[in-house]
Amino acid sequence: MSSPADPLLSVRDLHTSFPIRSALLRRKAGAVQAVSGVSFDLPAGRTLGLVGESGSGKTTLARTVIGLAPPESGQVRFDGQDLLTLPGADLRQARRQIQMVFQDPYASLNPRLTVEQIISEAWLINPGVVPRDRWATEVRDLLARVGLNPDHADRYPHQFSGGQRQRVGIARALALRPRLVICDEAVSALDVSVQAQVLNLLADLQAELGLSFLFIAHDLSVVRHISDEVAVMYLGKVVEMGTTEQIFTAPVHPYTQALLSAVPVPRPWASPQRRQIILAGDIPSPMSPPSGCRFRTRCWKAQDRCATEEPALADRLGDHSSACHFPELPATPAGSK
Amino acid sequence: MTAYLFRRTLFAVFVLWGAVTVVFLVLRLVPGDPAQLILGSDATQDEIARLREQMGLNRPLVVQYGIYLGDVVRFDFGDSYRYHSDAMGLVMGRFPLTLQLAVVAMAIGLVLGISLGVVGALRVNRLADRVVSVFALLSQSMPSFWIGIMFILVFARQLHWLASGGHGGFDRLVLPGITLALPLIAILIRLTRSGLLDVVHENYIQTARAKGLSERLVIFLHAIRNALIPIVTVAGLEFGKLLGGAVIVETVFSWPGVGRLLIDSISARDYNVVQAAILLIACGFVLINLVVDVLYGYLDPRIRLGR
Amino acid sequence: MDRPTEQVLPRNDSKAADSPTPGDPPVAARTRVKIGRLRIIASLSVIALYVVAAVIGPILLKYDPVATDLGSRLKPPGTLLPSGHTAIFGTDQVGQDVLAQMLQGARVSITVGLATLVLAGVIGVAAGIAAGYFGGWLDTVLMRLADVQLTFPSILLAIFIASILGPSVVNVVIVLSISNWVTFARVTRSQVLGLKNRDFVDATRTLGARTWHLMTRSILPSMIAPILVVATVELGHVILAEASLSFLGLGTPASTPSWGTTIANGRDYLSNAWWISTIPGIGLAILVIGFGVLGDALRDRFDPRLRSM
Amino acid sequence: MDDPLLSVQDLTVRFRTRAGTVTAVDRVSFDLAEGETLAILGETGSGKSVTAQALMGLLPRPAGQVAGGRIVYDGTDLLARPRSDTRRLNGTDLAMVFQDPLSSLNPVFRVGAQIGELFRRRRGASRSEARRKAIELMDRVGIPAAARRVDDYPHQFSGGMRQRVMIAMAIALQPRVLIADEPTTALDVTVQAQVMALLAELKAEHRMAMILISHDLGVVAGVADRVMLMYAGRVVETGGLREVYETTGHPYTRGLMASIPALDGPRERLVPIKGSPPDLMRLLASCPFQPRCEFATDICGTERPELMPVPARPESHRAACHHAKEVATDVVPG
Repeated sequence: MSSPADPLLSVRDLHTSFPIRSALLRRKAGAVQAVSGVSFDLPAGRTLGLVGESGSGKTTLARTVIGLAPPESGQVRFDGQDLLTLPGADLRQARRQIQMVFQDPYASLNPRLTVEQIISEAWLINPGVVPRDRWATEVRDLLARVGLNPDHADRYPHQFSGGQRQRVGIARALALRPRLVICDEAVSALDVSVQAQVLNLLADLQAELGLSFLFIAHDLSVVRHISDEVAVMYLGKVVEMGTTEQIFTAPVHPYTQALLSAVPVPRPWASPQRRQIILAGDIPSPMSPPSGCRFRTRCWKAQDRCATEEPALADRLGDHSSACHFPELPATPAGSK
Repeated sequence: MTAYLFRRTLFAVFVLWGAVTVVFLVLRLVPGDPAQLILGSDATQDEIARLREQMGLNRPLVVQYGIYLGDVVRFDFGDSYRYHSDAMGLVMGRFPLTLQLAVVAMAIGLVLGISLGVVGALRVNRLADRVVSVFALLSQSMPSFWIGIMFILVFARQLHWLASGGHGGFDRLVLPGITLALPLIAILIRLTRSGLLDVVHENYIQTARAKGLSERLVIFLHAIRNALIPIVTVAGLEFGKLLGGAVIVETVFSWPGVGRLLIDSISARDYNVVQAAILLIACGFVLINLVVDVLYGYLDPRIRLGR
Repeated sequence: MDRPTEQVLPRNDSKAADSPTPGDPPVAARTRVKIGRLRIIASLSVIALYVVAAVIGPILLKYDPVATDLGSRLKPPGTLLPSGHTAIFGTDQVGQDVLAQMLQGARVSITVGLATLVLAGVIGVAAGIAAGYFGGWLDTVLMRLADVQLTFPSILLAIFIASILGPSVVNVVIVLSISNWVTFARVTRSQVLGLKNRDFVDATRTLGARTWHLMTRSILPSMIAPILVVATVELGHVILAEASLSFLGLGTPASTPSWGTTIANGRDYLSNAWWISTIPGIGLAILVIGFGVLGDALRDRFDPRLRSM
Repeated sequence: MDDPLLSVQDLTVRFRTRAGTVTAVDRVSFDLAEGETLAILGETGSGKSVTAQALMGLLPRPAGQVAGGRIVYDGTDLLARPRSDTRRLNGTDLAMVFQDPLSSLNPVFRVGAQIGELFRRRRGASRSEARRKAIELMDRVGIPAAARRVDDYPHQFSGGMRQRVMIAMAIALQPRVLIADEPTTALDVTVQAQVMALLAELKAEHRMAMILISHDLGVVAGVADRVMLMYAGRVVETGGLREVYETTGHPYTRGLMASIPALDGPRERLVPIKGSPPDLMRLLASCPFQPRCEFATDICGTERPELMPVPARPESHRAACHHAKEVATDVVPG
């Protein structure tokens, strides 16, 4: 058993890459180093938000943790056990405690199964968790818990709206009574009004069941809302990590600052000191990331050193860690008080 | 593009090698003795033994295969037992006639297939579309040998408009050409129609309309070019099938091409000619496909420039 | 609403963004569904008729492939034969009833078609699943094999192998299976590839599902419809191919004449007995059309994306 | 006051689907003055994109059809004229930028040709002249090394660059109205900021009127003069940007505002709108928002509310709510 101080999930120097094949010719066109050397800890009952734009590797990271993508090297420790070296039966036992909510509520539910079949599939695959004669009752309980009508258990996914389907996805993720739930852009496909409902549901579930969340999103205000701690990713690496408060009020990495400043806010006049940093250029291809600091091609602070020496993720200003040679607090806080 | 071409050429060579190997294996591995097969059931043991020796059938299979490959590379398929001349030479002599037939059928197929397909797509679910669809269904469902016979029955025997067979002028090409083209027309109609219907829903068609281009330009400039890409591939594959299908049509119309020679050689057990004919057609097929690949790359920059 | 995601491959959902309609070409959709159902019923009826005729026809109307009745040669359709029964479709060059031949032929054609379909289907689907699900060298080997196979026009390969094996019903099935498994393999493979990384399959995977569970519960059920569509269309093709082989004298032996044989026999009597070739041809075409219509209707219903197949 | 450049009156668009007829846009009216930017906001199925398609004559036909209303551009009713006639206004007078720049560009033509096509086909320019102008435009919209990239194909560009190409095409013939339908939804945040800045810049430079369609209340806040919120095919609130955002007159707008997590300030529990958007197939003669509304009373279930003035700025700010006054004076949560 782990002591309360130990993190539930601990990732160390994780590398995951996958070959890119051109769709039409089936030839290998290169490899994407999607996750290159990521480390973080997630304590039990807490939420780690993972933000980043396309190509940042956040989804690949999630898929590696849950076992959908094979890592190249590194450690994924869950409850003290290294998932990458654990033997078969123990691994299944451990994996059962990690579940995932997917982005697309339309694609992530098998259209041929009823909601009851979708949820109870977890118990079919893992015999012994819930005896078969209790399935119907348990399904009803789960549906009620995620805010759906238990009488709709015999309906098919297409009979539900997007938000309701996402609730079904959450119910499925809860069926095995997991301790860690990975939410991969779980609210991104939803309309704002429905997104807020699901965010509240997730918060309630965490409070009731003591779940840990690895919450992946590109929407910074959503991440700020739900996370205790935040890691910012850029091209396969974590560039800044700290508590939500630290990241949103005192970001020190230029990328985090730019990212925060680029988020459109509904009432810009309410924070007149907010200054937008418009980055030049595009995100480089993850197939051939820049040398040294990966952000240097778009950074206004870049110097020669940045091209040759890769900045490690470290605490340079005595507050929280960042991967920049020249970290400094923004002149005006990006997200201000 | 060069790298792409190189890869495709390499693949073509690989495929040809595969075809040669298949022919070799089928000839050597089927139950029964090839020598016996060639000489027929009334051959004496001595004759068979002599032929086995001559064909190298007593040696290990791998050695036989090596010798066979060497012969193929030199275009040496042995002599025809019937004509006592070079088998490949014999086949090559007939090849232009088959090619002529296939090219005519291809031309008819492309013109009719694509234009009828476009008509179907532009008039989707209206009368013209339904007529075209029924025509396509009939063309692909009726056996071509039977259609050929019906053509002869009607146009040659009853109406006396055209000759029933043999080769010669244009009038003798019409019936076999159309017969051979019918299945191709059917496939191209379906492909063009569905391809165009798909493309018309693409976002870039909306963009073209938002630019204020006339509907005619939108369809004939922006839509057809994209819809053509899969058509080119299929047309290439179909050309190969035409070469194969020609076997039947040539038989029906007594057209003295490779197909006719092939069937005659099969009944005469002239296997050297049979394999020469088969490999020549396969070779033509592979070459056509190579051309199609190049054309495909030209039409679709996403392939040409590699993604 | 579509938002940026971390997909490596572009996703084409944007069309569905804000428009309340599916991008389908319109027209009164309900009548189309009705027409679809009508097509299925009509084509199935035609096919059923053939099957019934093939099963009980030869019992009612005896056909002896070696018998000859020179007095009844080349009689036109509707002739009353000396034996007492009417030859509705006429008689052939040896005085045999063409209808009896066709009923016998239907038996042969449908048997050969189904047997080939089962053999080619089992081999092709198995190969397709193996190639698609496991990928790697197995995929490469199987698909290269399929590519090589496709470099032979399939009828040519069939002719070649049939000419070596000699005419027999079993050989025809083998030959046609060899030239048809590729279609099944390719369709199955592309289905598996499309399905195996779908979100709902991944979701099942994260529940701890093993390959067998994923295959039987998540992937196979979604593949049945497209494979059924392909099988229907292929059955028509196989029946045509068998007839073509028999026409060339490379198919079924003379003792079990199929439609192709009868049509070939009639070629020499076109001037004075048109019916020998014509009528079996029409019979064959109607059956193949039946499969074509059924295949189209099933495809429209289950999987419109297969349209260009 | 002058006549507006574009005036939409009671526009109604219906779609025929398998399940029945859907009124995707229901009696929508708005005016757009020269140089003005109007943001049309709404969630999935609100009818905002369909409105844009109707303006451009791009409704997917025959499924989607304008069932009523007028679209008056520069004094003429576009709906009263033949389609081929109004099509000619596209590009020169009305232009559009789409959501997904990759699928909106033709994959088999070079981007230079796709931009230059406007000059060649619409202005009769020569090939070389069109190419020169295409390079100029690409340069203008901030594509680096335009002269070198003019012969590239769309798939060789990044998402942000593709959207710049789309913008270049849209402004090529200096249209008077630019319709941008979720122009940054498919883009990353940092790239979104670039593209929005570009749009604002071009709008000022060319004195274009702009209709900006979005689901994101924040994205439009930086550029819009006026906003119009749509729900279930109807306009629920319209007015100046700050009026609508600060003295909100419709419970739906209010609910949206409360649903967005804030980027600063204390982190509080969100106050979402309950329920889900209505089924457009089963809209009754009531307020479509009534089942989800906390202000709803009996009248909301029986009578469809028309747009009515919101007290603070009655001349410009209107909301389609029987309780608009109450909503506007109630303290906004959060």
